Amino acid sequence: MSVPPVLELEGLEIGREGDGAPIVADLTLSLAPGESLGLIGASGAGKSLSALALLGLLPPGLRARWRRMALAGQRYAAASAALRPLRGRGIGLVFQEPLAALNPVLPVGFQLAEVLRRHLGLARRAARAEAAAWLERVGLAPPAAFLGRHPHELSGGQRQRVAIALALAPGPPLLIADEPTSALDPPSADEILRLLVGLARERGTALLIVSHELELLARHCERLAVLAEGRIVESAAAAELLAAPREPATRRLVAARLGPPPRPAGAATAVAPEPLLRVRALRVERRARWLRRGSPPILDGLELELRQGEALGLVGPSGSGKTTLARALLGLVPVAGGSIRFAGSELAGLSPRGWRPLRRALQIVFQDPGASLDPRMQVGAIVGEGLRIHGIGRDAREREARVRAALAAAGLDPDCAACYPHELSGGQRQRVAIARALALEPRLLVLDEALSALDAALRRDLLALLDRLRRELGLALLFISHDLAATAWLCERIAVLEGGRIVESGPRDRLLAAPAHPVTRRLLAAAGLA
Amino acid sequence: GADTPPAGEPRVAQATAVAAPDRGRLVRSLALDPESLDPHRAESLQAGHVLRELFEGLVAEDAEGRPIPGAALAWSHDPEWRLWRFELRPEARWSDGRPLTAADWVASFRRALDPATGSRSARLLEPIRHAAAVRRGEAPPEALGVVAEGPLRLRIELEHPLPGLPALLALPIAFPVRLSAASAAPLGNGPFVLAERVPGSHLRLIPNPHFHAAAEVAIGELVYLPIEQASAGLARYRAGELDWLDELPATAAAALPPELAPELVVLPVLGTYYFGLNTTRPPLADPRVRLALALALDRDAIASLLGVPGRAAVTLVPPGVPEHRPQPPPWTGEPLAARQRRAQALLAAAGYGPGRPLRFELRHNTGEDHRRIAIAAAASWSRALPVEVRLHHEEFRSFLATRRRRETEMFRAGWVADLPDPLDFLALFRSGDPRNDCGFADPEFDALLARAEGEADPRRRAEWLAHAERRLLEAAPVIPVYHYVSRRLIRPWVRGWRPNPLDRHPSRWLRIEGRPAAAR
Amino acid sequence: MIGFLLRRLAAGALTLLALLTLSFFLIRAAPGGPFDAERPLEPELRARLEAQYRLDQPLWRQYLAFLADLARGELGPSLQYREYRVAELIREGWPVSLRLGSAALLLAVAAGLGLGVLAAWRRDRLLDRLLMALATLLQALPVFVSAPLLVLLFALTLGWLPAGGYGGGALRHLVLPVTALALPHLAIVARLTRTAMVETLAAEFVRAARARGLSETRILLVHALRPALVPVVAYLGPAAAAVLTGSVVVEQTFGLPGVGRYFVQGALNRDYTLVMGVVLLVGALVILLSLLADLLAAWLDPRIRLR
Amino acid sequence: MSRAFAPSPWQRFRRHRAARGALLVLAALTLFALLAPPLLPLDPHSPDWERISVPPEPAHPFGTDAIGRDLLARTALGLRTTLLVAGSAALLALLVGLPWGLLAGWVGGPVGGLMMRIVDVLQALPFLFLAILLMAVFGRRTELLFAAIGGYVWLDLARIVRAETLSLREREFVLAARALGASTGRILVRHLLPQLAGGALVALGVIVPKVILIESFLSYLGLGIQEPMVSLGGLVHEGAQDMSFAPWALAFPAGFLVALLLALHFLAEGLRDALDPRSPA
Ligand SMILES: Nc1ncnc2c1ncn2[C@@H]1O[C@H](COP(=O)(O)OP(=O)(O)OP(=O)(O)O)[C@@H](O)[C@H]1O
Ligand SMILES: Nc1ncnc2c1ncn2[C@@H]1O[C@H](COP(=O)(O)OP(=O)(O)OP(=O)(O)O)[C@@H](O)[C@H]1O
Ligand SMILES: [Mg+2]
Ligand SMILES: [Mg+2]
Repeated sequence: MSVPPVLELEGLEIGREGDGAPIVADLTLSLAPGESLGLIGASGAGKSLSALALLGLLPPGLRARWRRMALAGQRYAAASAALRPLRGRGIGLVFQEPLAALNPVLPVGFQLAEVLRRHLGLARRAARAEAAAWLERVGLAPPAAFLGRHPHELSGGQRQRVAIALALAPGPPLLIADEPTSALDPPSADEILRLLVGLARERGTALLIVSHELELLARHCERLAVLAEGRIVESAAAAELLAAPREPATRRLVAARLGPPPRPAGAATAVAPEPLLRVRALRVERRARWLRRGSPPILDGLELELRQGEALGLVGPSGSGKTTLARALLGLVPVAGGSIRFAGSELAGLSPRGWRPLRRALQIVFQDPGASLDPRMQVGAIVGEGLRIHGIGRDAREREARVRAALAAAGLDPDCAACYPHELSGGQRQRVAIARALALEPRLLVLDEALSALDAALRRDLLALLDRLRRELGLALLFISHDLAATAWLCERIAVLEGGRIVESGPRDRLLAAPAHPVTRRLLAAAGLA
Repeated sequence: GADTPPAGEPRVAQATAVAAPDRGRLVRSLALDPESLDPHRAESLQAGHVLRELFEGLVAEDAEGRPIPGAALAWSHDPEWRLWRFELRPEARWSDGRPLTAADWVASFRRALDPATGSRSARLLEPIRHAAAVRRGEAPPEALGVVAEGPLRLRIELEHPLPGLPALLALPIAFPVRLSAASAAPLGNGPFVLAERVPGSHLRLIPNPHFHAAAEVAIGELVYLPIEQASAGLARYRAGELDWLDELPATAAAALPPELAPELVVLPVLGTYYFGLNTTRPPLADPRVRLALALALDRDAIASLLGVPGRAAVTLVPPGVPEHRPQPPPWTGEPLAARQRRAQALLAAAGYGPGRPLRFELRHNTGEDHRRIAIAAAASWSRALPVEVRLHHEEFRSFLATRRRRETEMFRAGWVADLPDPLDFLALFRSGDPRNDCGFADPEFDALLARAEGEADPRRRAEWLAHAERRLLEAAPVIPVYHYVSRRLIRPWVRGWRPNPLDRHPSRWLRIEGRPAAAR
Repeated sequence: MIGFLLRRLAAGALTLLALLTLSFFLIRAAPGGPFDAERPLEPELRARLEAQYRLDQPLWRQYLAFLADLARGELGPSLQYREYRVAELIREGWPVSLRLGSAALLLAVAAGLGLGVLAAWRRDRLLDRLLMALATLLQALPVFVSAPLLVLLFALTLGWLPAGGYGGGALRHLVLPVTALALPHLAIVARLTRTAMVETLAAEFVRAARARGLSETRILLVHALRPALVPVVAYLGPAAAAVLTGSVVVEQTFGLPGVGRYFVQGALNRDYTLVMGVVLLVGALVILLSLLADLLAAWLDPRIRLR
Repeated sequence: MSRAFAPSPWQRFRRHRAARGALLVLAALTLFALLAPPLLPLDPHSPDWERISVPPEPAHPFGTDAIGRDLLARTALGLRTTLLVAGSAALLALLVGLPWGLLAGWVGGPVGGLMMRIVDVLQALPFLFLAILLMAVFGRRTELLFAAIGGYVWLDLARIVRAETLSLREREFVLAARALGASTGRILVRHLLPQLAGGALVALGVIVPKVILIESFLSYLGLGIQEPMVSLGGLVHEGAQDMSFAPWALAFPAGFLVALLLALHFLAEGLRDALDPRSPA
């Protein structure tokens, strides 16, 4: 190689201050200009921490060392101050959880323009125009509608796009994207990755993409590397690695790709005739801020039915209103019109008191698991809270046992009950949220992108678990996901949401075989299912 | 017979003042922002200071406080001291230049006594015939014994003989008042006129060109700064922003920086600080107990605590009242220890001893000096006697209410004379007087006061009053503590002031001489 | 939004009425009256005087009359300053207090925020400890100690500034009183800011802002400070009302003709009308400023919903 | 994933150096307040005519005041009162202001609005009249005075807490708690309170000095506590009058006051840090 590599990293080690085995032991990595490397690894392997370590931004309590790190030939010491000049300009980082990574009180246009002014020296006006252009580039159109919005006024996918734009905008030689498409629908994910790779080629940027979507990575990255036991255990051309994984860790991830659905549709337990959940003409409006009014409703005239023991897959492009629907079902956003009947009660307009007895039966896993966990509570308390609220379990001992069981079921070490959320990886936090919902043994579980941060193996296990619960206990599932393969695997019925209403719904097989609506077709095509 | 008023030396002093031509600015402090500049309504001492600059009565006071002709050129009275005639100055003018006539005077007196005016100090005018009735609205104002005998002559008839009428007529309540449409404060006739008044900030006065002795006024601009916080006053004096600082607290005077020590002026004041004892309510209803407390009080300690060692008080009427012979009680000379032994005996006779201590409350209004005095007094009693004193301080209005309703056993009080007259003090204890918060009621004492009031002979009058005071101190509804002094800082270049018993120093007599340029 | 404003203003008017009502009866319940003095008035004279000021009527009649006057924008004559009407006193005094107060507020907020940010940035280091100790010291010093100390130092010892007087509002005359007025609030703002900043500086989004390579100053002053301002603003709302209406101690120490002393004098002299006047002033300010604080908080943190 | 668990709040508190120091100072101050007058042969009440305003000397380590009373004994006595005032006012503020602000912020709407309008009214009420009235009606009942002060200072806390609650109540994890079925009480106590506690503690660090200042301002106006009781605020006021020639009469009480407030400040900081699992140990 004649050109020096963009990034040379040798022997990165990350450990907790003071004690214990290192989390990342000896990570060595090299990236050439224009190269895109997909980094995969089990959840909790240390991918995110490694990325943060390169910028000297490890959370307090953690320390990083390396034998050598050079960016574009320039060596850097593993000290926060030394790495400061790298940030933004040298290495762009897309954080794993965009909600936590965006400043909640500043409009996204402002945050983008700020980065542009800082790193490209643009004037105020120019920065704003450029910010708009970037929003458009990452698929937020028209930009004028988004520039002034705050992160909490965006959907999960929209936030993720903003986070990507923020990292891309300064044009760093190295871009690290930590699960940049976990909240994006397949066509958007494809588009974003194409954008990234395209920019990388054009500018000679090196790309390091962390993801659990092996197919997606394989399609866009030349090379894949596997992080396990704190180091890169295997690295090879993408197609080669997927076709012939050598290391057991790789094999575990690759083999975990989903097979065909477990059984033909309709062969499930007897589905109750009366729907457990019936949504009619549901309408949810945007919160009016200041003088702005009259923007279109988020959900309008939405209809939905779900029976006990049934799994309904809800898919749709980013920003179509899936999360809003989930929240409306749980009474967490005000419903402007329509009715939601659940197990014989009307939920729309129900008082908090009226809600309380229903809560146990109706649970949700939020799209941004990190933000949905109380930062001051230990994991055990978080998972056990529902048990205490609803008086499940005779005593503290039994509840603790249930908490441990739920954690284990969600694929977590039960000992992490003593951890605080900030000490966990993104995937681990997501599992905590799942465990919290499962511990209550609800009748209807709403999963909003609940498996997006999990590695393939975990995802498979949890899908199997959900399917088992559905069949054995009659759990009804509203499965909101961009992962069409998983949706198809789990759900007999799939509904497609677009622009606040269901544009198409029907049995899985029919939908997959003969999608009627163009949105459905686009989704399927991008997921390689059409 | 006719009585020529004393022609004061100040006139001579005045001549030199005119010669020295620094008609500069004089800045004086006021310990209180004057509540009113209407002589009939104002009550505070401080308002009085300003009013004396703005107005002049029929009689004025010279720098030593002696009556001299004011708006009246001369006066005469009948042998009974009951019928007085005042010859007005033909050149007397209001500050807008209009002549000031006998009719104006009549109107002013009537206004002062008009119940609608609601004047508190108008009580002082009650020696005038029918004044009391007019004041209560029981007689028409026209009944008042003040009559114009032509434009320049005024007749004043009195209810009873009063040789001291001229001093009375020098008080603000006897100032002429003419309301003007232009300003809320009435028009005056004094040496100065008000140029500017900003509540809480300052009063600016300039010489009145229509004043009859305008040529003698040596101050070009007179500024009064209301400064209610003593420490702030001292700071501003030290910073050179004041030429004259009134009412310096004892503690501040004690700690004066050495360069200011020569500028400190301490003068006796006709006033007494005392404890009032509630005679209507046990345990102090017992005269033995009251006397015991009066005996055992260590006044010298308190006086030296306040930095006025010579002013410990055993009498109510302060020394220095003309014609009055102080009436110290018989035990005055005894050493404190002996007095305290007698007090113990008295208390024992009243049934108090170590097993049954005398318990009472001493209330005072807020104030650092009051607090210190109360603590010291309580300590001096409880050390020597089987006494437990509960101290209680209150903000002024609440304190007054408590005192008036006689809800406490002992309270702090003080009186500064309006007139250099023992009666001014003694009348406070007349039964039925609204100011008699002790509830003291002694027909004999009342009779002595009535006698004195009817007495035309000044010497005899003084004797009746002395007698009354002796009787009062024996019954001890009052325990005098110390006689007031005034403490002030005066720049060396402020000249013309003289010590005087009522401690009044109007700027008319002041002049500025030899002020260094830097201090201008 | 407009609905919110209208609702809040209406609620504010009712609040003001409640405040005035409560104050009206409260101040009349205190012992002693405006016409009490060492020399008492004879009962008949006193009655006449009270009748002049309508104080002889039953309380509820007085109250109704007060409301009727108020509706006409009339606050009545001061009972203490006989030649002045309450409105005049306030009209003359408040501009002074406002001028001093706004300068003090500006100083307190600017310096307080600055020091608070600095301390949070250097959290647990020496500078932080020193700044917080200083803030505590400033908070512990009553104004009646700090103001004379300022005079002692800057007017008497150094002779740089006058010891008192308003001087028509000249800067020289304002420096010391403004400082004295600002110091305690400055200290409080600094402490509140520091705490809130420590909290936001630990947030993930600050780490993300750092990862984007923003300058430390920008992160401190924009990203971390803005959400941290919410509690500070909540405190400042009513505190500003207090600062803008002056302080007795400062006014007395420096001889300033503001309205601050009317609170104390009015109360001590039982100047009922004057007290109602200043209560009206402060009440209106407190209500308006707490509305402003709410609006500001919602602007600072858009997640806050105005309801 | 087995590893040493995160330290508990208590452990974190114990590791906080400044907080440990503060606790020590506070304990020392309390001991001094409680033990100095009974153990030392110094009388806080009776004046010594011979030794008025003397600077510190062996017989009077802190000097004497303007009436000749021992300042060490009086400082200890004043400290006792002030600890009581500060403690009770802080407690009252915490017990009333915190729940009030929390509830007003959480409920919002007309009820929350009404609660805040009540705060507005109380904040604008002529406090002096309240003090005058209480003093007049209850006289020497000092506790009532403290209660009045405490009843005034919780307002700030309520405002600060409410503002933070308004922001917190929209957070995702609060939604999550609601989705779990947590009652309002539980959300307030288990989720919002821990978030607010740190800020509230520090706000208390603002309130306690305010209490002491109000108390000493009342002394300045003569509405303060009655002899023979003293408070540090009152002593500071007394000392301030003679500060140019008897600086010790101001310096010692003020010094103790500052020490007390500093200790409280660092204690609050320590508790705040201990309550935040993300704070560096
Ligand atoms: N602040 C922290 N303190 C202590 N341990 C931490 C901290 N943050 C993360 N960890 C631990 O470090 C390990 C690696 O975390 P990291 O976030 O890098 O995982 P990841 O590979 O990104 O996983 P995921 O795919 O789930 O996001 C995890 O086991 C996690 O528990
Ligand atoms: N508070 C808000 N104010 C204004 N618009 C909002 C608000 N919350 C959500 N929206 C908008 O409503 C639409 C639906 O959002 P929602 O979060 O339901 O999308 P989603 O289907 O879950 O998308 P994703 O797949 O990206 O998570 C989006 O266009 C979003 O921008
Ligand atoms: Mg991760
Ligand atoms: Mg979503």
